[in-house]
Amino acid sequence: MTPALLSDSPPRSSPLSFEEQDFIDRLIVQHRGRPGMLLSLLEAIQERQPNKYLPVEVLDYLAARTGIPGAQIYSVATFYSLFNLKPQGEHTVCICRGTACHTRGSRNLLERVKLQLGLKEEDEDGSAEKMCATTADRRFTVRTVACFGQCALAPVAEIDHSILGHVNERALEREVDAIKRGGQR
Amino acid sequence: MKRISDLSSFNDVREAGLSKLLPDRPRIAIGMGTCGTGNGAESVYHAFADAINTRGLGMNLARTGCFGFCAAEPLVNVYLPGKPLVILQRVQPNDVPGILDDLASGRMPTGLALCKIEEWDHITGHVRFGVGLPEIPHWHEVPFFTGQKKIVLRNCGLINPNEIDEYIAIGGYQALYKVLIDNNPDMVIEAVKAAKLRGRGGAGYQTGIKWEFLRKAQSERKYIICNADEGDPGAYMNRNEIESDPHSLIEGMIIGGYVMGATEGILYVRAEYPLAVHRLNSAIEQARECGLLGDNILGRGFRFDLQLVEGAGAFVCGEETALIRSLEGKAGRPTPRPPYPAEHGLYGCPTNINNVETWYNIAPIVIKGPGWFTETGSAKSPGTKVFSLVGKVNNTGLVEMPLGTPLKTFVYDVGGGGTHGRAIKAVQTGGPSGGCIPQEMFDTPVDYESLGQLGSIMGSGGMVVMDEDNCMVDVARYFIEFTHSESCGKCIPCRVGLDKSLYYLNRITQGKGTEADFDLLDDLSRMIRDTSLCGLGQTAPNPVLTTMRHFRHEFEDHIRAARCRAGVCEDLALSPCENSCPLHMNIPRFLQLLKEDRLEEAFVSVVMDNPLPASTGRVCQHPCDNRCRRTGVDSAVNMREVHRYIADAIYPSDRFDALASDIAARRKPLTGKRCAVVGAGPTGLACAFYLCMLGHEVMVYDSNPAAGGMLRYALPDYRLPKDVLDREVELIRRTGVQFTFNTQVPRDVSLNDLDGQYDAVFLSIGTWKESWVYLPGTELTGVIPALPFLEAVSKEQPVPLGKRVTVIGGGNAAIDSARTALRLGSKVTIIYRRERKDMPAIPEETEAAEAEGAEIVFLATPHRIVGGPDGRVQAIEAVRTKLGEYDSSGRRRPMPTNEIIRFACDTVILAVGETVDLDFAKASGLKIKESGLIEVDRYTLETSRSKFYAGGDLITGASNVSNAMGYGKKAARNIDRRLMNVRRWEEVFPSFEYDQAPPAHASEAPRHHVEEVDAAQRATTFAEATIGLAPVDAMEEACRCLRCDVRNGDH
Amino acid sequence: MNKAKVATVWLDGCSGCHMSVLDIDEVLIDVLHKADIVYGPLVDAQEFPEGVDVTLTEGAVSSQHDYKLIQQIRKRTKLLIALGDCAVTGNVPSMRNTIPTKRLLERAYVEGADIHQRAPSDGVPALLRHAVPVQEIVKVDLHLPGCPPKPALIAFALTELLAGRKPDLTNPSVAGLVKFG
Amino acid sequence: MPQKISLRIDGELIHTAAGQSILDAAKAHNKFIPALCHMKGLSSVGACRLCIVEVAGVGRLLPACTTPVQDGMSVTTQSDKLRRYRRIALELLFAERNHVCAVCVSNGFCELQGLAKRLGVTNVRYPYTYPKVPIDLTHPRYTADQNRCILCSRCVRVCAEVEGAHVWEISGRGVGSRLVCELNRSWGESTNCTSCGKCVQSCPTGAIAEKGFAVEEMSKRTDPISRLATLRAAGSDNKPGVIL
Repeated sequence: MTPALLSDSPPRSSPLSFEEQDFIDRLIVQHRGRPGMLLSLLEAIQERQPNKYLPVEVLDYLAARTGIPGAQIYSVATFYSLFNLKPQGEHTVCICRGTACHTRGSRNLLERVKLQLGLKEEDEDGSAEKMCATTADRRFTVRTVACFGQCALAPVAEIDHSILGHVNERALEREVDAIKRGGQR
Repeated sequence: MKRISDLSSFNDVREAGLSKLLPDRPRIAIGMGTCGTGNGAESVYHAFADAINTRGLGMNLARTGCFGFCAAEPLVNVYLPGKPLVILQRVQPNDVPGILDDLASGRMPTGLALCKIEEWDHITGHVRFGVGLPEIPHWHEVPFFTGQKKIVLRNCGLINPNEIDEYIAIGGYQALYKVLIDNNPDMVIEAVKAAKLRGRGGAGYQTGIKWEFLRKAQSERKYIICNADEGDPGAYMNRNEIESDPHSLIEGMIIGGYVMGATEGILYVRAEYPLAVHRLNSAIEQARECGLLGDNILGRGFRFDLQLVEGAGAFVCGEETALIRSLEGKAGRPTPRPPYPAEHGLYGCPTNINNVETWYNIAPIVIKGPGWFTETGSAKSPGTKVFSLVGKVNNTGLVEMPLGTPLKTFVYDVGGGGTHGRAIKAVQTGGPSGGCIPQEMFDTPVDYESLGQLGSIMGSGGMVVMDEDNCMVDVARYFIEFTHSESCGKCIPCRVGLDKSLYYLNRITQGKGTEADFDLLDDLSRMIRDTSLCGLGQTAPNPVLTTMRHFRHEFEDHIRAARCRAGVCEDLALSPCENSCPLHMNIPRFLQLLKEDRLEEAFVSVVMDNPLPASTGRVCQHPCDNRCRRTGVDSAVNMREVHRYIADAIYPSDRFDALASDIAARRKPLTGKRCAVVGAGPTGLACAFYLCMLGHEVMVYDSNPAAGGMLRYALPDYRLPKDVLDREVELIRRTGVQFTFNTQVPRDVSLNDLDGQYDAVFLSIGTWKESWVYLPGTELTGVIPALPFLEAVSKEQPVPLGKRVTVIGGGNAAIDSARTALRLGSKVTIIYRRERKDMPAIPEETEAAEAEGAEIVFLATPHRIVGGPDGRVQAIEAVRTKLGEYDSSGRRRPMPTNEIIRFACDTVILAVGETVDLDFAKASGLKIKESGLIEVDRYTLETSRSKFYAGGDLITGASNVSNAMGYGKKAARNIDRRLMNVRRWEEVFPSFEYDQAPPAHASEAPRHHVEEVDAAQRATTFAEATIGLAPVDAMEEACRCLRCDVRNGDH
Repeated sequence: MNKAKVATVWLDGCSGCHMSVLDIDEVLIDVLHKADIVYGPLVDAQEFPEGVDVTLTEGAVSSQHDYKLIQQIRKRTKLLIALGDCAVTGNVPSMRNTIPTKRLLERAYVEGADIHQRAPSDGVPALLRHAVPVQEIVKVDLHLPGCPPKPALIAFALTELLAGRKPDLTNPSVAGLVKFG
Repeated sequence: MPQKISLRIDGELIHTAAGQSILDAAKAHNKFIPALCHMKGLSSVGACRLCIVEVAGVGRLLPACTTPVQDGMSVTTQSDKLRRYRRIALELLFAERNHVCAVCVSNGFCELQGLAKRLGVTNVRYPYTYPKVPIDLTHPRYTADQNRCILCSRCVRVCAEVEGAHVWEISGRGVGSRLVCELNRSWGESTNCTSCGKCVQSCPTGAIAEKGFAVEEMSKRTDPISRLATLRAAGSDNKPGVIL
């Protein structure tokens, strides 16, 4: 019952560039028939997108080429918290809400950074219920994660893939200001 | 990398690995797990790399995994041929030159040494490093490692995870080779069954039986899966195992594949572990190159391959059927069992799933056999389990202990007790599916069954320590918030049940919860546990049910008194400092009023919240400092000293009379009710003040000639000058409170008389009786209890004090007695049976006593008082103690050694604690607790006899002045509520208009400390020992406040 | 034998339940033998009296007025019965709950109006954020679901109450009538 | 002929085919066990947890729809605890969405409403959530009003397993779960929908209904679909249904 090979139905006039279609086709051939195929495809496609999200045209094309029903792809894309259906900010500030971080006050960190970036809490519609808000100018996305596995450094925050351990509010504020003023991490 | 097909090629690779592990020259290995890198290990590595090649040193530099002691990271292993391996802790880049200098000259850098390892049992192999370096402790002598037994973590932090030959060097893949040679899968299954290995994912199902089931399943395609989803917040052992020793996992799975007849293995690793994914993929690649994966493994004709799939952020995918659906390209929603995965798993084929840690136990069982394995751990749960010990504990890290080790060993011995000396309240085990175990039950052995009986589970091994600053209702709410957001939404009990449970928990933490909410939540939690489809729903209510069972009083505080003692539930308090203050002073208000230079209004605000601001300003143990959020910036605001300054500024000034009459004018119209207060100590004065302001007629009785209780007759003048106390009593008198002195209840006035004359009676007698020490020689002259001594001094009565005084005890009474004796010209020694950090006295007072010449002897218990022929004290003998087991109060119990020490002295002051003199209460029918204290209703403070209330030390035992006054204030509120049957408490308090904007930038000034008169000079007089804040310092201290009472938008 | 005091009150409902009470026809006579109706739309009483035995409450609690009235009633009646789906589940009145009240009033009284385009304010109590069942505000002793609850069910409940028994709605004679909608 | 086994349901001895679920066996001997997400002919998912029963010797309560009968099994379908838990499950369903029976097209025909009546639910003790959920009227003949949806996934299964179009799926997670048509398209623009109406007949409540019916008029029949599905399953090489 493994999904079919590259389905032969001709892709409808898809708005994707040829280069994007080719990238996806090669991915499908590479992962075809292997366990975890859809997850790996979506992860690779999202990683390649500049704003780290899955445009609906890409999902449409993927459904057509793999024969997986569109409804199932949408169900998967909205079930897992890693996938985003809306463009994410250039910089991501991720606050760990794990138990150790919670007991060491990571909720105050979250409130502080939201205050600093002027964000109101918005849940993305349709996707997994998580706190994920992007600033209007799309420079920052503040999100939470259930646990980084860095509990010894609690409370932990991650800014653009680099982990900050034993963060207090002032240190976090300084890091975010540094990026705001354009200094790259 | 050479392909291994027989024993000789095996040994070639082993030799290559050994030469890397034990080279003929120094080798430095940096602990580079993700947490190591998070602690700066990356920059340490580069510092070493640059220094080595610029100085052209002949040393090997390598990366290694994590040895498990996260609190001491970055860890660096240093190996010198012939010497033991030494592990350095908290290495920073600027330590690198020093280390290299030592190594270059053949010396082992001992400066940062944590521990040494002379030889190491990798279980699949043995490595000898060398002997010597006596000054460095063995690894198992370091408290964090004592009692640990590393089976799963056998290689972590000792070998380079990126080099397969180092793994083979310590005996890696020997177990696989043995299994393939024996070619007897059933024997391996019997071994795993005999070892009674249980699943380390949390459920604890017998691994052997699971394997046998799959082996018997008939299908041409069978899968085995490693579940590395590890979604439990607070658990990271799987991450560390994979990052530090990926090959043990691979070897375990190849053996599993061979034994169960599976052709393909899948490693499902969560996306939040990028380094683990990277190292595992490269390890798989290296294993394939060596012929350990793919076709004809080790030349024995067995075909098996591994594939890694990254999860995508769904905690529920830790459940096996959800994981399988996720691999099939569907949303991770669990499916019913039966059919079990072993008969109908991935793509319908038989599938076996085991947690990461379970696979790590396979090679040791194969090499050493089931008998050896069952020697560790308990009968029903043999072997070890890795726990991630985190939260409010000093030594955080990964701890691998034999199953059945009691909880207190984890928390106190390995963990080193609570951080900042805070009292530990509970441990949460098993993550969101586990439960909270209270501190009194820390003797519970940690294994599947015992934790189950307490309503918790072992789960993945997360162990989060919580202290008095954690609110257990908030912990339950936190876990339900987590499982509610991770629920897959398929079945009703979990999807909607958790949503409603969260609603009730939110209401309770916002102070809106009712008893009905509590019952509905309890009933609903049981329904969710009993009817949910999968493990997530079935265990999600555990945190709620256990906190309700073990911490019910905290729920009741939130519901009946809208009170969160831990100060976490922000809606129940104006601010963290106000919440921690027993008198609930509106601290941000008087700081802001002072900041706006409105001293007189600040004074009124302070006095109305706390009628003895100057006294408490000097002697309170300031719990507010522990909760001030400014500690997140630099250090707490010195709130006590600021309200002392405000009171000291007004009391002697000419504004005092006007302000006193302003306050008296606020008194509510006379209600015609008469109240009696027995005991004019701080508790009684507080209750009298508020009852009077509420319009009742108040008469205070006291056996002493003046008001103040312990403040006057126990606290020496240098701590609290009598004129300051007189001013405060004067203000209270002016509001209308009447006093009857030299009248002892019940001798002069019986309780029945009070019952007849008054509408309500508040008992606040305090603890005046010295608890007696049963010690040979206490009958000698020269042995005096502390309180009578202090009382005599305060009443300027003659005191039979010798030249050499010994004080026994560690509380405030002991320190006050010692400093008083110093001032009377004696030489003083204090004997205390525990350590400095255990002393109940306020730390600043203890330090002041030492500065004034008092000598403190710790860890010594009085054994005998030696008397001379004239029956006078000549000396005292004490027994040295060492700290033994932790008792239920969370402190180590002092155990006597046989070493006796002798102090010559002519006076012994006993200050080991005060109790309540309760003969009269017993006579009058008041119910007494078995601890000898009066029993009262927790919320109304009413005793067993109607109209009679009690508060302060009388019901809590000796505590401190602000705590006692808090009870007086609370009693006044309840008495008024009962007498007038209407809520009017808030009307007594004035309201002030003041700036409600939090400071854009709170002043950068550091905390201002009170100036002390220099020790030599103050030790000779009873004049006040500390000088209050100067006006400009008080103002600046007020500006440091972050105004946590201001909320953006209404809450 | 002093007669029991029965009251009915009409919160945010359509009075269908009150009509259903009247539809119990001849049973009304037996009821009136044993009880006086002391408050409600059928009675000219301004203030809800003290010491009422049974109160039938129709309608959801959706305005400040409802909120204060139902709390007062709870203090002054021994038994409080939620009569009909609106009082029991919020029913039709609660259909506005997904819309913020400001937007609701704008849509109805500004966009939807031709003249006087402003939300009414004088003499009209402010809306609560949600129209909620009575049990969300006060303790309810008995629920009689149905839109409207069948007259036979009301009759059964009243006669049982006036006979001093707590109505057992699983009684076969009425069990079939106890349903939402 | 499937091998016969015997078991007790509420004390009564019953002989039935092995491999059957407890629910099917009970139904065949008209023993009432409440169920909402089960529909004959479709795969069983055990989502609504209403069909939980007590089985002697088993600590946990088991869902009757997915637990196969075993020889000598003793099943209890009615007990105080079961009644209490089933009632809570129904109340949670009512509280989760906006079930206003009085004005619902399925009033009188709804399986949720029917079960509530049969199990004596008189009120919902839990606070209502009042969520804002989509209503899709774009299909020419059918409506999808998620205020009435109980996420039983019968529509998803009938469309995927019987019709084979797999138009419907459940998106999101937890209380954020919503019924979704293909790539979150409106039903009218669906590319795979054959308008066969099986989902309409299979939906136990008024969530998916047919236009043109007023309040209290939308009666539905699931038997034809069940017969079709069982016939087709018997004819096909009984490949395992899509397990959701």
